[in-house]
Amino acid sequence: MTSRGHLQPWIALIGLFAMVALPLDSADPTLTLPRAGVLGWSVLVATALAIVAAIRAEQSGIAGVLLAIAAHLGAFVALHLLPTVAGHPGSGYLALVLTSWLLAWALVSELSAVPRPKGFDGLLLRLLVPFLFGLWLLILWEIVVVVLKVPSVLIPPPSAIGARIATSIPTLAADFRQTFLKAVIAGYAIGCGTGFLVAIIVDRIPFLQRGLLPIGNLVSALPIVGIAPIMVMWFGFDWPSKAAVVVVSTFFPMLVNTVTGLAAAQPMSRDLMRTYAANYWQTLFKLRLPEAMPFIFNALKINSTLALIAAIVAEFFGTPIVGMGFRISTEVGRMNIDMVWAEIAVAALAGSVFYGVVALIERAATFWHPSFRT
Amino acid sequence: ADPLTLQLKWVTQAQFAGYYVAKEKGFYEEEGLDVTIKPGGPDIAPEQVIAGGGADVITTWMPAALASREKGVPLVNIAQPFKKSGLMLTCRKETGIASPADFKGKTLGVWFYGNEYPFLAWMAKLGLKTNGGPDGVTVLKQGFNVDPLIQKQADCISTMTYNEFGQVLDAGIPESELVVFKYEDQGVATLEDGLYVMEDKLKDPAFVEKMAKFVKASEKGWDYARAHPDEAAKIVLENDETGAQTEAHQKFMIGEINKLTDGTNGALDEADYKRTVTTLLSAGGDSPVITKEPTGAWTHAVTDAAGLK
Amino acid sequence: MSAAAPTVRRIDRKPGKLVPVLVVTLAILAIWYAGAYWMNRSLALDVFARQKVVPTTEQLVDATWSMERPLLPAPHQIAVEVWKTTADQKITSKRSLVYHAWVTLSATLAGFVSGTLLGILLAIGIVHVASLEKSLMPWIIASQTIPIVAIAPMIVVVGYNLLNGQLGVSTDASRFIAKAMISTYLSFFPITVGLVKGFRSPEIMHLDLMRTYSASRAQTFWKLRLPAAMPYLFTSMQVAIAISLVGAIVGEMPTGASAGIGARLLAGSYYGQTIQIWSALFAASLLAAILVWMVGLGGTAVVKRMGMAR
Amino acid sequence: MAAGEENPKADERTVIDIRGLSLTFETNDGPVQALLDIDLDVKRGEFVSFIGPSGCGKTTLLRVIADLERATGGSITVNGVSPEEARQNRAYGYVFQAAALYPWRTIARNVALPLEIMGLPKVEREKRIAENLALVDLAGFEKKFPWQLSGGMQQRASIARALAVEPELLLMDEPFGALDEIVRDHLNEKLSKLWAKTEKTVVFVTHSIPEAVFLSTKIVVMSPRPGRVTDIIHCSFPRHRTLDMRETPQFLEIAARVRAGLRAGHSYED
Amino acid sequence: MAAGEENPKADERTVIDIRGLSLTFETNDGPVQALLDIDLDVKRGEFVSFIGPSGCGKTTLLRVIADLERATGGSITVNGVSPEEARQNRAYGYVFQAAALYPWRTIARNVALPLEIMGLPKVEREKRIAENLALVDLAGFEKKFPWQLSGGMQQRASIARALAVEPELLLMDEPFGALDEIVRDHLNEKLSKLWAKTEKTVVFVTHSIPEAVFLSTKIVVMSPRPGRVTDIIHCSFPRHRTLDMRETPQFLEIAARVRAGLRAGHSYED
Ligand SMILES: Nc1ncnc2c1ncn2[C@@H]1O[C@H](COP(=O)(O)OP(=O)(O)OP(=O)(O)O)[C@@H](O)[C@H]1O
Ligand SMILES: Nc1ncnc2c1ncn2[C@@H]1O[C@H](COP(=O)(O)OP(=O)(O)OP(=O)(O)O)[C@@H](O)[C@H]1O
Ligand SMILES: Cc1ncc(C[n+]2csc(CCO)c2C)c(N)n1
Ligand SMILES: [Mg+2]
Ligand SMILES: [Mg+2]
Repeated sequence: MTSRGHLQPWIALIGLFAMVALPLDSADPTLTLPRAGVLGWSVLVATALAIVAAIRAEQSGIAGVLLAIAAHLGAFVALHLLPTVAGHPGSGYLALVLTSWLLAWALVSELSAVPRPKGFDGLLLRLLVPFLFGLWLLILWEIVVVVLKVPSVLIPPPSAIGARIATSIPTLAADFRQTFLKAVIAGYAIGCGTGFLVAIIVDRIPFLQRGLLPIGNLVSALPIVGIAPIMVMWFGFDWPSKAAVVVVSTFFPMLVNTVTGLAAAQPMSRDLMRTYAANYWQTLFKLRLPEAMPFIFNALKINSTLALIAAIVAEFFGTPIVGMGFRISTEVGRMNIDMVWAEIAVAALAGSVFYGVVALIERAATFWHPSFRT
Repeated sequence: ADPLTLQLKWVTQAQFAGYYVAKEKGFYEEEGLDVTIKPGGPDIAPEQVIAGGGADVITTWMPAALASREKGVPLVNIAQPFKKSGLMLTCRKETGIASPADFKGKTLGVWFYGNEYPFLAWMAKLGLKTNGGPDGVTVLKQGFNVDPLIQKQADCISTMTYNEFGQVLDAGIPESELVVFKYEDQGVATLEDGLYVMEDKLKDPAFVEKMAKFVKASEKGWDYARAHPDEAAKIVLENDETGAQTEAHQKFMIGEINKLTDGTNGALDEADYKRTVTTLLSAGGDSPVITKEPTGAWTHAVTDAAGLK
Repeated sequence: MSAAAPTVRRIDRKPGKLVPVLVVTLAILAIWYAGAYWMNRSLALDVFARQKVVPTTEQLVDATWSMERPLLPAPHQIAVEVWKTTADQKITSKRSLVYHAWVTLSATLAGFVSGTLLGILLAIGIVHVASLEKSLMPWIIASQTIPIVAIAPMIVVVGYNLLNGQLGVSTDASRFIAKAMISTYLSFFPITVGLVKGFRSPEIMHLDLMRTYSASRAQTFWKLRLPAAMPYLFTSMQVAIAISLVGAIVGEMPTGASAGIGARLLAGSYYGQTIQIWSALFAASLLAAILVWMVGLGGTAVVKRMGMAR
Repeated sequence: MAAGEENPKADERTVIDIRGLSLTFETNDGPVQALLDIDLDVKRGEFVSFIGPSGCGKTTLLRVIADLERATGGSITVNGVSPEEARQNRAYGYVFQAAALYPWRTIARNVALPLEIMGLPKVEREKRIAENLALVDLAGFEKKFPWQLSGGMQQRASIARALAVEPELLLMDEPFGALDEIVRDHLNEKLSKLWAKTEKTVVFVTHSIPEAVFLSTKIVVMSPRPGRVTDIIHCSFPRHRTLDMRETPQFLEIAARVRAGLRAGHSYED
Repeated sequence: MAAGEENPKADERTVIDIRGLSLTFETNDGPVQALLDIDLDVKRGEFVSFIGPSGCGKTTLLRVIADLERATGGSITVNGVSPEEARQNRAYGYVFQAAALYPWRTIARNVALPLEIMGLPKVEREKRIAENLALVDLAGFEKKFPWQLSGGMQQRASIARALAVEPELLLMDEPFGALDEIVRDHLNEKLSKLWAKTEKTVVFVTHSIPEAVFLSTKIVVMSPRPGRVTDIIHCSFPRHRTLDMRETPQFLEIAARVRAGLRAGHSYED
């Protein structure tokens, strides 16, 4: 931990005073944290310790541990009190939430500044930061939705979504299989594959480069919404029509990126190949494709999320009665918004893992690129 | 004038002619109302819009309204301009379907998005499973149009008398090659296009008053549409922002719509309501539309105040 | 043999694009007509069967190329429809494709501009703030896996209704903003991903040079990272503007089918007007191609000005 | 921490003070010990050359001084503070072994780069650009892009860029590697004059023995695997030097000593 | 057209034949006359060095021979055919002024690159990689990536890459620029031996006068703006040369002549 002048602990100190003095419940001004029993007191003590540790900015993991304890104890108490204060939170409650959040934020900054150890610990640390970020997103979401009494048909609290996920595993699994394992994977492979091949063909045959690329651009931005019904018309209701939509929407990013990437080789590297009288394919495989890799992975990454969206959107236009898009569209109509969010959560998780896998492969395949060497 | 927003269930078409006519003909204005009509679409759940405060009153189908009510959006039916249901299942004759008994093993297109409840009730009544097994039916979520029937991807599809059925005919398939099953005839009809508002607002007499004016003027619009169908179709056409509607189709539609709005002055018939509830409760399945008999889901207060009895 | 004669080196005049484009277009048209025949054949045969005629080949071909609801319309049918909805209409008319294209275009551009700005800001943040990269990036990625159409109604309810219902913004403006928001949401992502890569692409030695000057982060950014990221930026922008258009079109659905190419597409689809769908699709693609091409042109100009093109 | 505490010898003229410095690179292929136990101090106004076989760690040592690489052991101060602080104080100018010009900037604007960063006014910038490009004989090439220049011209441009900063401490990594003898002699003389006139401190990496002897007040001979300092040779020529000095016996003697040290660092059996 | 028609002097031992060759670069800043009216022929087994001030066109001329640049006037043949055909016949190996190693390949695989392209079997490839890396003293660095090597080591890797091809004609653009004297002498000797043994033809760009004299059978002195050949000096030393030869009067005499020619190309008034 460096001695950068953090502002957060000082603000948290103000928060601490507010937590001590102000009421938790505007309907019951007598309820303050110090009067909320052992839990209330432990939050105050933990917060105070964490603030002291953070301000003194000591060289240690102790500050981090204290921050973690205080922030999450605070969150726990806030959630614990949530049913009591729903609809009429007091200023002390807000202070509790905001202070805990601030401490969590300080914790995330601390963790990000830690030099990453090697191996498994490093991986854990890498995952811990986004995990904390996401956890706090959910905590704040839960509190805001419940405290403001937002109707659950608009935005359900994460707890309701979690409960829904727990009770709907078989449905979610079936939908995942239909949409992700069939449509997305097939469409992604074919779309990226053809985009790549066409880029090579276009590169190989300058006539096509001049003739096809402008027209290719025409086809490029066909909106998913427009092609989905046509694909259903052509390929039927089941997943092939969804895969076709995925193909169309992943094709263009791959084409553009590959064409750009193939042009990225340094003049001197090209000259070297010329001196070997390397033929087109040798230059392609040994120089231009490696040099194009960062661009190609760029497309693969963008496409990994695009494919999922495309498949889900395509399912709005006629499907068998299974699939993530099907479920989302019908459950909106049934006002089961928690189920909609459950599907969204699955989609987000699947998409992030997909992206993460592509990113890992990228790191392994383009380790030499300056962006990974630093 | 007093502003008021109406959220429709579907795109601008003759299905909503009464409201557009009332607006164009100045019926709302006469009542001191400044009505904004928001067209809907497949992705708009009017129930969600009204819950978010985006509309004062919505049109929707009763099954969807009752489902929302259970989910915590307390919608109340204040008027029911549509007496009859226009929903039906249309099959190609060559598939060999002559009666509901022949559905077994066939592929049926159904609209979801809250419109599938009457269908599920019907299948439950017929004792057919809807999960694709050999002694049930295969259900497809049908898109916006009638292509699955024309392209033979489905044996039967859902159609509205006033809209999709006309499109099937337009596509060149004559009535003689079709078999139709009206939900109305199968005893599983549910109430369609009613007007719904949020329950808490009805506590305010001024709001009831305003709604009464709105319903009264709308009924006047529907009456006018029945009397002057061609003019009503033209009015709808003028209000269509997409510019995609054709006059011929809207004329056909208003003709059929008029058959459905005939026979009511806009006040909900309690018997129809009961039948709808019974049908929905019988639908069953693993995700029932409603699990218990709703209470307070409708009121006559508004129609009474509007003098529609 | 010798390389004699010309006195000036390499006047690389790029060969024109016209001829290849024409040839490729003709080839595509030919394939298209054949495809239209092949795909619509069974539908057309049904029609003849209904009329109890046995068609000649010529009649059959003719029928497949002039169906009202074909599986695949023939190119001339689309052309006629496009002509009818552009040249034959006042451009302010609701029946004019130009009018609808304009409605969509304005939202696309707004979304693209704000998406690009957002994307750039995020990329800058991610490259410069370690805690942002580590905590934000995974969630940016997750955000893109949320199916837009699923959140679109929420944007409508929370956004559009808030603007229109509670804040009293006019209906048209609310619709416009809601669409632009979806465009922004979709288009910032390729920009962020591409730019993060671009900002990190300078040679290590070039970064070291900046270190020796003890250049501030801002200086390193403006004088090194940004110029080095230019090729990445423009490639990403080409993808982003195409996606922006998709976003605007998607956004035209849940705001209540109104004006715009998306609404045209949907309306065409509700009423089974295949040809209308195709002409709207054609308009969308044309629009997209022009936009992508213009961004590309801008990119080339900038890169040339910077002296990076050789 | 102040330099003085750790190294009592350091006086106010000490610019660079290195004690027991080591550096190990981690590679896919196991660790590489690039520098081992280096001791060195450089006083204000000195001209110090590093010479040694290819791969012995000259560049790495220079980079440690410039805070481009962090040592894994030992201590180092620059101007009495850590290399990081020194860098932040813009204490030095650096010439890389490769030219490292930005391809999107013309030659003049490449030279302008550090001046822009230091916030010099435009007039002053242009004066310095013209001056320094003339110094390296690149007047007339202001508007060319780096790839339109020959290898040697690029290297000269990068020298001009470092000189334009007019730093107190100049770190130069084989600045004249790609230049022919004549230009090299010419620039050697110019650099020597500049140094004599301005009392700058220069740390210089070179492969050329005569160049090292001609320019330096102190020659550091290094040997590889691991990189160590094997000899430090003082040259007590007058501050103002001329090329003909290279024929003197004293010069040849020092050159011979350097050559011997250098040869010892190679494993050739000849 | 056959080379013989145009140039009656060319016999079957002529490898490179250049007549009245010129080259003008178009730049944003007006045309640059890089080469003007060059005449040169190189016979089989010759060792030809280009020497001249920075920017005089040495690299450009070498690139024209390698068909990396196209002349805008005059004629040139390589092995009796156009440079393009010669290149396609894989007539030569080329060492660039900068190392030009591919960052995604290890050192060994960088050397393997041309061998893969020529379709050599794996065993043969590995033999040549080991041999040539040893030749340039890089044994043990096979698995390192280019950015993990010092500047001089990178340059040696790129020399190994060119030698591994075992071409009849070697085009080398300042291959030893980043190397210290000892390594340089060492490699000079090795190259000279290799050349003496294999009867290869070498065209060599250098900045070092002793190097040029030691290695060459013919030294081409060039001068800049526009790039011209000002002198061609023949060195009639025996084919097998040793480093001590550099002390002979004959050697010093030739070196002096080259230095004079070189100085004439510079505009320094000293
Ligand atoms: N980034 C790096 N990763 C791993 N090893 C490195 C790295 N940089 C340098 N080395 C190794 O450190 C050693 C010293 O390298 P350095 O560049 O300092 O040599 P040098 O003396 O400058 O040589 P030259 O005269 O050839 O430029 C070499 O063995 C080299 O392989
Ligand atoms: N691509 C190019 N565009 C424009 N001008 C160029 C280009 N390449 C080289 N030149 C110019 O041609 C001239 C000769 O360059 P060349 O690289 O052949 O010099 P050189 O003799 O190899 O010099 P050095 O010893 O410094 O490497 C220079 O004036 C240079 O500016
Ligand atoms: C996705 C989708 N859902 C439902 C219908 C059926 N439909 C026809 S008219 C109408 C409005 C009812 O008031 C409805 C819902 C459709 N065509 N597409
Ligand atoms: Mg070095
Ligand atoms: Mg050169």
